[in-house]
Amino acid sequence: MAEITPGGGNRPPPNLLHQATAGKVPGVITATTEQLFAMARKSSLWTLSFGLACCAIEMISTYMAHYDFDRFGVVTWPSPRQSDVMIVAGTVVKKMADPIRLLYDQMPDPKWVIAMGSCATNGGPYYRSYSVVMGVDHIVPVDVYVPGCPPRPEALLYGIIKLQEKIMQDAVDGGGTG
Amino acid sequence: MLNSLKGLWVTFVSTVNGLRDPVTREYPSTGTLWKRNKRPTPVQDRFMGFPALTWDGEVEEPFCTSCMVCIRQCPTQCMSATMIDNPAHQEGRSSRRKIVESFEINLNRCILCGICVEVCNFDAIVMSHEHEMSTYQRNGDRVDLPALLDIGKKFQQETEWVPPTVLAKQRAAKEAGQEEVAQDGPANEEPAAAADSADG
Amino acid sequence: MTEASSKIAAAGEPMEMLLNMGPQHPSTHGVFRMVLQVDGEKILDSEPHIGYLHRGSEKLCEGEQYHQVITLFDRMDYIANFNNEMVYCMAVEKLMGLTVPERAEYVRVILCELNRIASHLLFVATMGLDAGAMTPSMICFRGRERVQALFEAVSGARMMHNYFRVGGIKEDLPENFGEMVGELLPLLRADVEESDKLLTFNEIFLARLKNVGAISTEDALDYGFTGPCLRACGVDYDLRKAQPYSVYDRFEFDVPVGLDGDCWDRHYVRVQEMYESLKIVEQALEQMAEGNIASSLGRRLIRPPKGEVYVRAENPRGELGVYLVSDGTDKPYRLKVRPPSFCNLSAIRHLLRNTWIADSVVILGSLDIVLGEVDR
Amino acid sequence: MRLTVAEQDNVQPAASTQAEATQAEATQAEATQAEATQAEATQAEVSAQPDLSGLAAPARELLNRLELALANFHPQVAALQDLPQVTVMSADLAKVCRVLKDDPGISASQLMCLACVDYEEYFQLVYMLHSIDPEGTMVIKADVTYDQPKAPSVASVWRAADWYEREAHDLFGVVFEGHPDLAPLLLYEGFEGFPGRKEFPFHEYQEF
Amino acid sequence: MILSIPILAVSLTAVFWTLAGLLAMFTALSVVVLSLTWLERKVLGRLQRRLGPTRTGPMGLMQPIADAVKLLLKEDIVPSSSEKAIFWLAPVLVVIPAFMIWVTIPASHDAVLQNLDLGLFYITAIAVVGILGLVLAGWGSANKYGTLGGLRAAAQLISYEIPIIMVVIAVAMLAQTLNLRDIVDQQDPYPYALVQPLGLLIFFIAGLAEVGRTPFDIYFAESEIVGGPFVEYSGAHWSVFFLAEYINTFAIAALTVLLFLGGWSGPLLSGNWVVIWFLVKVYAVILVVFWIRGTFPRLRIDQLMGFAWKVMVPMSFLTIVITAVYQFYLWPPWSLTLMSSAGLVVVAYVIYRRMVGPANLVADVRARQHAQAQERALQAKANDPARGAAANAE
Repeated sequence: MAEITPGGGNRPPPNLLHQATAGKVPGVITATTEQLFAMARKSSLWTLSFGLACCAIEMISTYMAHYDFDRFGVVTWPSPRQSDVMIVAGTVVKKMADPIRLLYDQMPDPKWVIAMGSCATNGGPYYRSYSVVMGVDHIVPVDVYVPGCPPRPEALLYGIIKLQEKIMQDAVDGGGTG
Repeated sequence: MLNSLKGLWVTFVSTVNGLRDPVTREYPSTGTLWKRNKRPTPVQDRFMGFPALTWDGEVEEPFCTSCMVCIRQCPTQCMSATMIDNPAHQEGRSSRRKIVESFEINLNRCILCGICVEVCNFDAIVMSHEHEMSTYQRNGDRVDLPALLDIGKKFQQETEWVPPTVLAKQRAAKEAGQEEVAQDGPANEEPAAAADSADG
Repeated sequence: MTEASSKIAAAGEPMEMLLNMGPQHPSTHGVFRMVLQVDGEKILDSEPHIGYLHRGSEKLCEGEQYHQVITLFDRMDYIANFNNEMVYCMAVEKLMGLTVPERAEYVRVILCELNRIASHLLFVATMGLDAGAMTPSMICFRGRERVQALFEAVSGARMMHNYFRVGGIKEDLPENFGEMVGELLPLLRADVEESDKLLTFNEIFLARLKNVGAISTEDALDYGFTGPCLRACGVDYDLRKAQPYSVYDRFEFDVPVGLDGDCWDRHYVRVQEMYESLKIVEQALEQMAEGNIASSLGRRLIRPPKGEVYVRAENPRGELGVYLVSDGTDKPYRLKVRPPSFCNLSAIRHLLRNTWIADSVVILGSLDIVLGEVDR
Repeated sequence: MRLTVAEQDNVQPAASTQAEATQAEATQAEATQAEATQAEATQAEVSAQPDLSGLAAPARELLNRLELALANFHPQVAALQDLPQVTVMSADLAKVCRVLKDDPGISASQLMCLACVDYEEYFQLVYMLHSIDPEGTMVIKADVTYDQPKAPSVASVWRAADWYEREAHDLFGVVFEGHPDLAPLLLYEGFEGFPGRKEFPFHEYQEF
Repeated sequence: MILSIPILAVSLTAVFWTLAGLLAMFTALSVVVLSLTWLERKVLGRLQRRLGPTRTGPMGLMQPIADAVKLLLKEDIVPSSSEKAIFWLAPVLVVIPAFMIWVTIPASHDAVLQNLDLGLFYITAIAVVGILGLVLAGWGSANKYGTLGGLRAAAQLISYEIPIIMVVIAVAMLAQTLNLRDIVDQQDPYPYALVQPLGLLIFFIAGLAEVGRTPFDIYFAESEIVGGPFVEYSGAHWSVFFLAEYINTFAIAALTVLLFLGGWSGPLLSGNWVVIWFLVKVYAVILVVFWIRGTFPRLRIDQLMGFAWKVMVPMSFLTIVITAVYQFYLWPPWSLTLMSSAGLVVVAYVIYRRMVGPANLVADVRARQHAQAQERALQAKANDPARGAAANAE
């Protein structure tokens, strides 16, 4: 098996932060209005202050001085009516499923969902539990999955950057909103 | 009243400090436009990022023999692997009789506990420093063998990784007061006794 | 509307209103829900609902091997991970009759006390946020971030460490641990002092918290209060002093107590505890023996003898008890956790009676609940 | 220093160091201790001679007081590692707890923990009580049948029991008679089965 | 007075200029609001040793624009259970008075849309209308948090309206006019802040309450009633509230400057350039507002109301009384300063008593702590040899 050549295969894109900013933002002059709107949207992602479990602590850490989510224009609002992004940070329990769906429905379009941590992605360490929903995408559509248990604040910031990329890409593709 | 004024003073001092020296690490990159620091938030040496497989540079093959210990011990059952006979062993280049054919880890499931590394008898798996792996798909971080080896190689290069068994040998040698440090291939001997002690 | 809340409605008079707080509410510290029966701004009665984070950890523990259970314990009280791991390891060790190497005990104590500080810092942060001040939270998280960086250097993870093992710890401390902690402690003390100065004696903060949510000692005992919440009522009881486990009998520290058992006392006791924990860490660093590295059972499968054990220890939120039944196999037969904030929270209905809506937030905050532990 | 664990099943039996240090009576040979631990482990079956070697002097004294106070309820005394343990009939639970709380020599002011254990043929309710003034922790156990799991509620003795009993009712289906409101606490309404019981299966999840 | 002229009599040019002026005012205020949101996030960031927005434009300067664009493009949800008409009307009722106040606030001697002789009267009259909007918003959205927030807003704003009006009357008595331009002119040698410090304090505190700034942000307390009257509003509707809130903050700061800090008077500049002085002063006041926001927790509603009726209202009466005495006997100005300062001391003392009253127990706790610590230290000393021996043995 000496032939195993690195490269190829089902691999994640090699982690590249600068991708986030470089080359993806259209020049202001040539941008369509849709892209301009997308630029405004991605710079002002207000999140629903909504923590479920362990990941919520790392999410709060991300808001605080060391990582400062505010730099990305991300601020938190208590009411779903004023928020654009729902960061599902933690284990989604069956009892909590209905409230999450309700919150999602209450958010105005365009809206996005980030599943933070392995519990919200697919049940994580609680995959054998009788009361845990195996991933929040059974309840609401998810745009970005941030792996980790819990993800470091940097990982969440990277997730936000990925979401920003996605918003821009959707605008370029002429796709709808969130 | 007095304490409120004291509080105002505290925040004022904090502001002055904040102007001089904010604690924020600017995540994607810091520094000025012409001098960017790519990794503004370095992780600690022991940081446990996502698991990755290591590459034996001497024999040019993975360390992993697919013995399934880590797979059985994983609390989230996020790995799978298959094993084949090692052609290099028949040629006499390698001491590993069996070797990994395919290996898959669902990093979205991984809880970064490090148990797999702990139970591995072949130095084959490490917790790399990789942690930024957001995807757009559920289970989009299901990575297979080449990718795992890639991450592992990167980790090995970055940290100048030495297999833990070699480290243990070195330490033992140091404690025994020997001058020479064992540098040979790490996994040449099969720690068979330990291998079956770990599974239930 | 659940059955319980409709019951309140049936009993209530037309002037009264039911206010649903949670499970998503900025100040319910996770997914706690309470249905308040209010008359204007006054709370007449309340109906707490938990279980929005019930993940079945106790049941899952029965399906995991002994060393895998540690990962679940990390995630129960997810703010005081080291303390949780420690109680579980102590339980299994006691069942197996193991003694832990002295150095490992010191390592455990240092990490647990630092974790206690981190946990209390989070408490002060949320207390500030509940009362409406946002800057203390930033200061506290600054300190917390420092502690977490140290944890990462030691265990490789910021929160879910999986570092303590039955019989010891996973691996020895990094070589420069002493210097790292030496650097950390003054900075941490400065952060604690800064938040203390900004918040604790602020007049508005005092007015919001003093004489709010007071509970008498008898009631507190009746509800099973432990930890800082009990000490705020004036009961001088700390397991680290009363039944010293690990190496806690070798340190000098005070047990801060309050007077009235109100929200401010709960806050104050915790702030003082942070200073005491700093003292303990300093002493432990001095006393820690070199050489003899902290060992564990290694990769061996843990298979304790048949038996039962109940072990408890002083966690940041109170007494964490673990009742462990072993049937001699490699998996626990039954593992029951006595979560401190579960008991503390059960008094919420009593505490909320005849308070203001704004008080409900600070009262809940002052109990310092962690839903992961309440619901398990 | 690696601990030398000779044989996985024959780990050195429990004899907590603390107890060893303080206990004057700890003069028994190790072999007898091991045997005693074996007996203690099979606690559920009433052992003829309870092994009290794990108890320190204060705990033993507390056990004596317990035995005295509960003389009317046919207590079976034993030791749970270093804690005194009393087994009573489940029908007497409420009365027993009331006695323990009011007895000035014991004054169990706090209900620390209520654990329910499913031994497949019967449930065991385990009450951890704690008193602060004469300091001590004690364990009260009572068995309830599997078919009709019923026990008197102690919520009127300690209010802390309220949620514990609701939890046990949720997860094990034990009915606590006299409890004000046994509504589901942790589970949602309409959950079928009792997930704490051994017969309740683990959720099957197939990722691969 | 433009409002009193019959429409038909107005010439086209006058209409044009009025419209142009209104447009200029609207634009200027919008820019001001954008700058304020940016400033607030930056200032709070620096206060907390972080950076605030940095990634949207240089120094995050484009951040407010991005926010505004995004908010305008958001879906505008009208909850099905709400009273539709009221739900739509409420933001309008809040924002129009906020703009109307600015018709008569001068930024310099000439930079004023319409200098009314009854300017102060007009402002106090208009400002009350906004309260109605908040109550309607809370009630119309059919949300219990909203209702609570609306009622809290009504109680709070009406209570604090009284001290504000009282202080305004005191200032008018000093200046003998209600015309803001004349009031600024009257402050030529020394601003009224020196003459009437008590008035300044009351006006500033009540002003903070009037615009719902920390520590008086009770009617949209995020940690209690999740945004109060605005809880159901989204998108453009919500941004209208946001706009009104910041315009009001700016107005209170401007009034503080005009009434007490000498308006646009300042050295070095002359002509219309004095607007710069005005802006500098206003932004300075706003910085203080942000500073307070970054420092203090929030009061409770009963404490807030008690503070209004038991401290602020009596003290504002006192302000009027001492001003009247001063005016009647024509004492020298420093006498008023003296009296006012005395009043200031009284306020400070009352605040101290009211707020610290419960805190007096704190001293007991501390004493007890101290005693315990000492006792422990003594005990520890007594036990020390034994402890040392034990440690050695191990």
